[in-house]
Amino acid sequence: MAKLLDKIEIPHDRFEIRLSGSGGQGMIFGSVVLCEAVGQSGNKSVVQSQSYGPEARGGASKADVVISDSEIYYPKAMKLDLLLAMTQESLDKYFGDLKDHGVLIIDTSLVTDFPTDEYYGIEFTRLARNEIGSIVVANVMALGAICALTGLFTKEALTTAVLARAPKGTEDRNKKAIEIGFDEAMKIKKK
Amino acid sequence: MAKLLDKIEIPHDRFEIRLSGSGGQGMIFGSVVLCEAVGQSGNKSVVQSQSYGPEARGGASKADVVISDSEIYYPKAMKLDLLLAMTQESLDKYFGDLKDHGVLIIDTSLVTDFPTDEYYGIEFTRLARNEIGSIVVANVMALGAICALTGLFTKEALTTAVLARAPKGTEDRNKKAIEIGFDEAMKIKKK
Amino acid sequence: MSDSNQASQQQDTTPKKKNKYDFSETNKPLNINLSWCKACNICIAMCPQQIFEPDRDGRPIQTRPEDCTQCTICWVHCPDFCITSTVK
Amino acid sequence: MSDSNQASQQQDTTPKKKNKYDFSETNKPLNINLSWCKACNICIAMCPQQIFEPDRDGRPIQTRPEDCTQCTICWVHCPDFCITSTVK
Amino acid sequence: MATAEKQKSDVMLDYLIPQKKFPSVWCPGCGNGIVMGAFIRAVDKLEYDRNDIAMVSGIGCTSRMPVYLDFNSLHTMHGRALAFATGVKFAQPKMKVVVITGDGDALAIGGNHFIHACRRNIDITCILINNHTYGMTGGQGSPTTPSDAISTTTPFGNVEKHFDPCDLAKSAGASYVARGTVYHYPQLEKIITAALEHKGFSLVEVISNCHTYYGRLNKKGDAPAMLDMFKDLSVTKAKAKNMEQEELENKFVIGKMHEDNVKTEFCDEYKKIIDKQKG
Amino acid sequence: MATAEKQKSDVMLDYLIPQKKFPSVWCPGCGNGIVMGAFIRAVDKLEYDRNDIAMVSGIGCTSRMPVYLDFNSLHTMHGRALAFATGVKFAQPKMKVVVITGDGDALAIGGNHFIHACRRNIDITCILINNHTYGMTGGQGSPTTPSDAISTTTPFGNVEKHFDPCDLAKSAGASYVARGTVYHYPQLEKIITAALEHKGFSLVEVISNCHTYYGRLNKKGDAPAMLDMFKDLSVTKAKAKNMEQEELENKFVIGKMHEDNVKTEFCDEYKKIIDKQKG
Amino acid sequence: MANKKKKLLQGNGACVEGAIYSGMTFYAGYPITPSTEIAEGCARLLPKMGGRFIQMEDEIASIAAIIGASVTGRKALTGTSGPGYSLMQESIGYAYMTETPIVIINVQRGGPSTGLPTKVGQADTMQARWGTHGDYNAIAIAPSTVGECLTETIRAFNLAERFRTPVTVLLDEVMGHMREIIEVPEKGDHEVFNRVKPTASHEEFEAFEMTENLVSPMASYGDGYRYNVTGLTHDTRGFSTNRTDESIQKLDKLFYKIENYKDEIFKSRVELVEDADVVFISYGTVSRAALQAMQIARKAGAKVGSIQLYTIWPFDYDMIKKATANCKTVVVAEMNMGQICHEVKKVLDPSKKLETVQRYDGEIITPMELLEKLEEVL
Amino acid sequence: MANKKKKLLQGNGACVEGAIYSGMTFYAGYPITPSTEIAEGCARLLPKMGGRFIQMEDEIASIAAIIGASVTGRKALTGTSGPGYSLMQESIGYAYMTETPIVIINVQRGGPSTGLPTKVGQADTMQARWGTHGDYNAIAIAPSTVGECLTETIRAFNLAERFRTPVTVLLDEVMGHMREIIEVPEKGDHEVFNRVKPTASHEEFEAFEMTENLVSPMASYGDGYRYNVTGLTHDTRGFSTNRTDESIQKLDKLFYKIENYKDEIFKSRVELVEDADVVFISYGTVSRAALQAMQIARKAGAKVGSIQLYTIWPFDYDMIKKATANCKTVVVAEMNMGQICHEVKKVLDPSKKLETVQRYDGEIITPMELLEKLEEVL
Ligand SMILES: Cc1ncc(C[n+]2csc(CCOP(=O)(O)OP(=O)(O)O)c2C)c(N)n1
Ligand SMILES: Cc1ncc(C[n+]2csc(CCOP(=O)(O)OP(=O)(O)O)c2C)c(N)n1
Ligand code: SF4
Ligand code: SF4
Ligand code: SF4
Ligand code: SF4
Ligand code: SF4
Ligand code: SF4
Ligand SMILES: [Mg+2]
Ligand SMILES: [Mg+2]
Repeated sequence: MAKLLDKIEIPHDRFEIRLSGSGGQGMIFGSVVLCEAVGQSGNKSVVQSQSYGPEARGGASKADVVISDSEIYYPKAMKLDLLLAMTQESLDKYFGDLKDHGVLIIDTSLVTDFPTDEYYGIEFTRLARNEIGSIVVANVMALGAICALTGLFTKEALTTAVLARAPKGTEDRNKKAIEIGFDEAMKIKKK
Repeated sequence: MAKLLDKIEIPHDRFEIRLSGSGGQGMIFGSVVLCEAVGQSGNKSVVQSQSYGPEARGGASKADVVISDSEIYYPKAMKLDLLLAMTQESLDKYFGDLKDHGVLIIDTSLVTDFPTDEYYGIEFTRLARNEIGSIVVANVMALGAICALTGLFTKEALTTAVLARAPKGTEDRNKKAIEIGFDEAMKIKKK
Repeated sequence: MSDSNQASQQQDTTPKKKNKYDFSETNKPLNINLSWCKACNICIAMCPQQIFEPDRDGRPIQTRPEDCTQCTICWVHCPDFCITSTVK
Repeated sequence: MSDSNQASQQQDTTPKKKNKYDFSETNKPLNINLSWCKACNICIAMCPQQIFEPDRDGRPIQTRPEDCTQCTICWVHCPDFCITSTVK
Repeated sequence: MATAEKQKSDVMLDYLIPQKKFPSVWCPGCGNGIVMGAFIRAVDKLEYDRNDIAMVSGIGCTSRMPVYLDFNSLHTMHGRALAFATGVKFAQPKMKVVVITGDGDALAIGGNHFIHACRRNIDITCILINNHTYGMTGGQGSPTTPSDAISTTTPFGNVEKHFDPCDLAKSAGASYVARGTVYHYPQLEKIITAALEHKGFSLVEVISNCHTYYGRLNKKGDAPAMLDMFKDLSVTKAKAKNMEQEELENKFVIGKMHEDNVKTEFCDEYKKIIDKQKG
Repeated sequence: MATAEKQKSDVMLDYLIPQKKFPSVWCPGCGNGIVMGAFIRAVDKLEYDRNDIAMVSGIGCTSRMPVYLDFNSLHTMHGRALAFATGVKFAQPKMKVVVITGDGDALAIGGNHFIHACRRNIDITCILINNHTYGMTGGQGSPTTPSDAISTTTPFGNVEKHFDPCDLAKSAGASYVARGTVYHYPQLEKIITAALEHKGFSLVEVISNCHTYYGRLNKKGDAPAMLDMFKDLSVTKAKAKNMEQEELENKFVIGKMHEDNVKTEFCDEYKKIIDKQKG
Repeated sequence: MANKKKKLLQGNGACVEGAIYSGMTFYAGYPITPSTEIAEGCARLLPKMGGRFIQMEDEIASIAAIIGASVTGRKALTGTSGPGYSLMQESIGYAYMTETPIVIINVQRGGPSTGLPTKVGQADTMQARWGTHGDYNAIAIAPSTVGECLTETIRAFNLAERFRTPVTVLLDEVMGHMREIIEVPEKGDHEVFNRVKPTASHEEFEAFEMTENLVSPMASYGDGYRYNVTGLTHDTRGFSTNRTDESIQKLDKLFYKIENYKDEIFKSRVELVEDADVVFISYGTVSRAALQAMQIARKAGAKVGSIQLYTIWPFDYDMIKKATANCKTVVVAEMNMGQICHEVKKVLDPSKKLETVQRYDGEIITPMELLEKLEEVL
Repeated sequence: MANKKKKLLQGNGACVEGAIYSGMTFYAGYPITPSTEIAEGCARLLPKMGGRFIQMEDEIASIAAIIGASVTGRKALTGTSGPGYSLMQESIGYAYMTETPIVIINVQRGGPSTGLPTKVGQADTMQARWGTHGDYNAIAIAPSTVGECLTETIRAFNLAERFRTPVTVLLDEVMGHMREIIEVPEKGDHEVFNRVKPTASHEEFEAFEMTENLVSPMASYGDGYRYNVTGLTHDTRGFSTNRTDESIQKLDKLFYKIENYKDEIFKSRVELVEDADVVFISYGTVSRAALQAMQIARKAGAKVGSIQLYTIWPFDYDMIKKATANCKTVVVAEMNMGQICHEVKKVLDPSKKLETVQRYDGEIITPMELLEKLEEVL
């Protein structure tokens, strides 16, 4: 019974997300918030995992989230359904893990080389700096975009989840970031 | 092939000795000296072992010596060829390990109950106190007796071995103890 | 082991001579549990009144009981708790 | 990494104004290995002459080189050994 | 009994475990028994409920002590008594926790737990019997073996320096520190009593005799001779103040070395956190 | 170079291992780098042969230092650096053995080796970078974390007391003890130099910044702010003499704390035994 | 969050919740990656419920402290990783000998030695059985999801208290740091076993009584049962002994109190082995890859089954024998150079092929690697 | 004594002589019964030959010190017993990882925990293989006579230096304290292996070079090869790495440098197995009882053979398989509750009966017990 490998396919009920960027960009935070948003929006299973160690202190950073309606066996991503790349380095490193026609979201303010034409480009960092005055919320803005592009969770759930974890005093900034991210994504999604 | 146990016998080339007494009587020292005396007197294998631990600090004390012309397998006594018992307690405890017609040497100054008539009784402690003025040499005196009764080693070898290990200044006492032990044993041996 | 325990009643004797306690020869100042005694010689050496002498095995005998001042030295220094006072 | 290494020769200039060293604008008092710099801000904060200003990424730029007294403070406190003196 | 002025002589027997075989395994004349007596008489005077006393020890001749006594006794591993005791005390602060330990147990393998128990100022009384050697294993050098002394592992004389356990405890943070000897009995009982009454970490170092090994190897004589030696070599804290460092070289300074009744105690402080977080 | 009066600025580069990737793994502004600079400049001035320098460390951010330097470097296990170093030094006394360690490494898990190395007065220089926390594992409390300070394991404030490492070292037997900070550079290099030149066990405690954890959790600001704080909180030994205990509570007394040039050194003393026994 | 009964937790955090659910009120530990979040969680949560957290000076002190706490009647926990677990070995032996219930969570990283501190491994499996000197019988269990981190920690405490013995929970770095949304159990959802206390009078009380099930009721210090606890071989009263009969009795007690009740301890998840040609055997995180691979392979028409061990020690040889009876090939997958595969070998019918998939580079075994192995053996 | 070349020595003393014969000049240790005479012997003898003895503050410090000494080029030794061996486990892992040759003599007593400090046991056998965390390959050997204490200690040093790895010599209390008259070897009587030193230049030097036999030449501190030693997983230059390929390479090196040269390490004494119905398998002191029982049984007409293991780890499965090929029953005799018998089981043909004689009461197995077992199985 050879050629097993030719016949296999990854179960359709898994949705695999990777948030990737540099150490300071809050990818872990983003993934945790994403899990909580998904958790609120129904009865899905969610697993989050992250690269740990030296990488967590500066350098590249990634966090994986797997979402499913049924029991999640393997907890890490096998073939990504969605990749968020906030830097060129992370895009280069992880693009190969994205499945054909998977959702690719790129921070086009920091990336210049694109391995494909099939992506959603939003200038998260530039928008965060210019519209909100702080690049720290670029990650939350990206979550707004993911919300719009996938419908995995509602904007309300996302807002609740973000506000529950974000420091006091940053509520407005975060809310605004979600809105911008969501709206920018809706624009390009419609196209 | 049942009844193996009925057919077995302990190899004849083993000679098993146990020196037993109380903690302060120098049985370990005696056994070490005995080994060295045997070692000098030819090409025999010798193994010494002793009870260790709390017993070594007061209480009963024993040391076993196995002597053979060939390789000694089992290092402890299986069935004693010779038992030296310096106290009643040690006699009671170990007499059962002595083989039929094995050599039994008893310090008759300290023992009152005898499990058999077949023994060599010498008042080592009394002789040591009265003739030498120190009961400490009773063990060496017993070695003199063992020398005479077994011929496992020469009196000269014994003397050399004792003097090599005994503290300076005790040479004469020890020599005298060997002589007395040897002579007393010769007396009863002849009987 | 029984020789270690409870002995005579306390006697409100008035001091006689240099000693406020009175010990007749049958009423020794101390109970000594010889079955626990290891003949370490401490009590014998430390008693300021030199009450003790060693027996053949080195254990204390009260040879001069009448001089005991109940100073406690022997019993607090006995490492094997052999000595108790007969004075309550 | 090459920007960290050996630069101008030592020049036996006599002190001018308050500073005994003379740094023309092209001849900065310090070599700064920006590829090792982590933008910790220590040199910038500690320089008594306030020679530095941070660039966009927080790394030091020598904006007032002429005032450097070669006091050593910046280079001994740089935790990443980025700063070396051009004065030999 | 706590009111009786006179030293009761038979109080000991009440605290020995009936199931245990007496006399102890200790050598004739071993100072451990004297310290045990002082400890018991102190406990008895203080009228502690023995159900609430946990006596914790490590491994060594000294550490055998709890086994003979009618308390909650925890005979642990070599060097670890204070770590176990910290668990007992912190888990059940109502207990009176007493650690009995040797110089090897407390200061060699157990040195780290020693300084950390001091640092935390946890309410444990530690009685350290310093006989300047490892008695149980047969007379090896210990962290308190004097320089040049002979032991089975320093056959040519000890080249190491020794700790001053009291000094070490004080600088590590202990809030009561005292030293006694097995010769100076009334004082010994007094400082043990004071240590037990002290709130916080208390150390009583007791200079004791292992004539069997340390004494024999260094020609210090038998038990009575060693006790005599302790008498000769001891100097009270008060006297020592006026003596030169050199004069004090081989002396034992005895008495209370340090007391701090202001320092807060570990379990108390933690209790405050619980109260705040729970409430 | 040792003769050049002026501080050379590029001497460091000569001692960094070419094979290693720079900059270091340390956080931006971590004081470890400053101490490393002071150490290297001291070594360079003293003109030691680097083949004869063994640099030994445990585990922690601090303990990564040897890995960057061109010596014989031994990056050991958490807490054990001084025990390894003792082996290295005693086995090969011609080597200059330097231990670089953190407050957790030296004083928590490694506390016992610390006091015993002090006690033996073995000729090792120990540079202890005290950043008041476990940097590498993310900001837990350490034996030098001040009372009431926040760490990830003391989220409601630290209820424990902290060691004074210098005091502890001194009472354990170290013969040279000094304290510096990463702010006070020239002095830092000076005491490291003196420690290296000292025969016997020398300790240099360096107050340093872990702004990433200790600083952040306790709102002490970034690296420059913490260095500034060290300036404000430091008091020289001389000044401290005239200050009350309370005034000194949260201060860092800096300078040489203790020096004893008479005390014999462990390897030297053992050498005498060898000479006697061999001869 | 909306649904009150759910929580997003890391594996390490779930262990803390499980322990607290079990009634754990005492934690002593020393930080070490990747277990530190267990300590940090206890530091935060315990005082809120009157429990106590202490960071000790090292791992040896930590386990000593929890043994001390357990003797006073508390359920006590420590968490660590390889280097700390190695340091604890002497004390673990003391807990065996004194029959003191404690739970140790070992969040495994890459070894040996300092190894790969931030990466994953499963190479302390044999150590959990044989790490300390002397003879004893060990219990070690391994969860594979965050939810199981909670429930298996409860099980660990139940086993520790039921058998009066130390129990090791083997996590790994991935498991410890992974987050999942899990249900927070309410009182009554899970059984909690509390240690049996003595009813005898103080005079009659034997601390190490030979009961029918070989587990002696355990008195707490302060309860009025003054007794002796020692690491020396001891008799039923807790007094040290050198007697051969008593020594044998003690060691038999340690061994058979577990051996005789293995069935209470065993736990495994056996899936689709009846018709399987190939059966995976795995534990911990790897089991998730195995189940995944099985699911994928089944869809592709391959007959694959899976055995997941929740109880590692004592090892369930009979179950393995039974569950592999019909297959042709067994594939043991573990993140080490081969540990549990040797146990499987002891019992596997020689007619069957034993294959292994092993990783020891700090990364977890992927379903794809297992599928490749399937391709090879099918 | 008359014959200069003979000496009455304890097993512990013979180990000291063997170590010194091997060139050991550094001992660090902490006293523990029943190994203390090793330390005491070294304290006495080493300074006479310029060697160094240090009593450290504990066992952890002791093994750390000998690793430090070994790195400077000295052959270094420590001796201990169960509790100390457990404490050393973390550091033993460090020695594996850093490939530092050291020899540890574990004179086994009754365990677990403090157990029976003055009595005999063989229950640290599995620990010698699996005691520290992570993956590695272990060498452990066991003498059975005082003479072998000397020669096997030499072998231990040779293996340690040849394979750059820690080696454990497993004695037991009886062996350590027993005295026999043995020949004191002269120079040249036994081969002494000295570690291979590098010849490369400092620049080219790779401290953990992948050589053909996987053992890298070892530079001594002070030799001019300045290099980095770390317990982190590291590359061939000794720098820590997180890379999967380098991690695998390192662990494979640790494992296969021994695995591939097992034949150099194996040593056993196989007697009269060809025609034997029953074969004893044993090691250490017990082998002497087995040989005695075999001798007695043969005289009585029973066909009995004996396999004595001198090398315990790595375990010689092939030899066991071969040497038991003709027999009907195997009797594994050991002073524990069953450790090596499990290894035998892995390889024994299922058609043969596996029987055991086990003692764990602090006394040694006697020939009579073995003869009784023979009576039962013959
Ligand atoms: C881990 C460990 N190492 C070593 C020993 C052996 N050992 C038992 S007692 C002891 C020393 C005891 O010395 P000390 O604490 O001074 O007590 P003493 O016997 O002198 O009262 C040692 C080394 C042990 N039991 N456990
Ligand atoms: C046996 C062991 N326990 C715990 C750890 C985890 N650990 C690594 S570094 C460290 C603390 C480091 O603190 P410190 O020594 O102060 O160094 P810093 O990182 O602050 O420089 C700990 C607990 C370990 N590696 N090994
Ligand atoms: S009480 Fe005092 S006087 Fe009386 S016997 Fe004892 S020591 Fe002597
Ligand atoms: S002090 Fe006690 S043990 Fe010693 S001789 Fe006196 S009664 Fe006997
Ligand atoms: S040397 Fe002094 S003055 Fe010059 S830049 Fe540096 S800190 Fe400023
Ligand atoms: S001190 Fe060094 S690392 Fe920090 S900003 Fe200045 S140059 Fe950069
Ligand atoms: S060996 Fe020393 S410490 Fe131990 S009981 Fe004897 S005298 Fe006391
Ligand atoms: S965590 Fe703290 S100690 Fe570690 S490198 Fe960062 S600042 Fe330095
Ligand atoms: Mg002692
Ligand atoms: Mg620190």
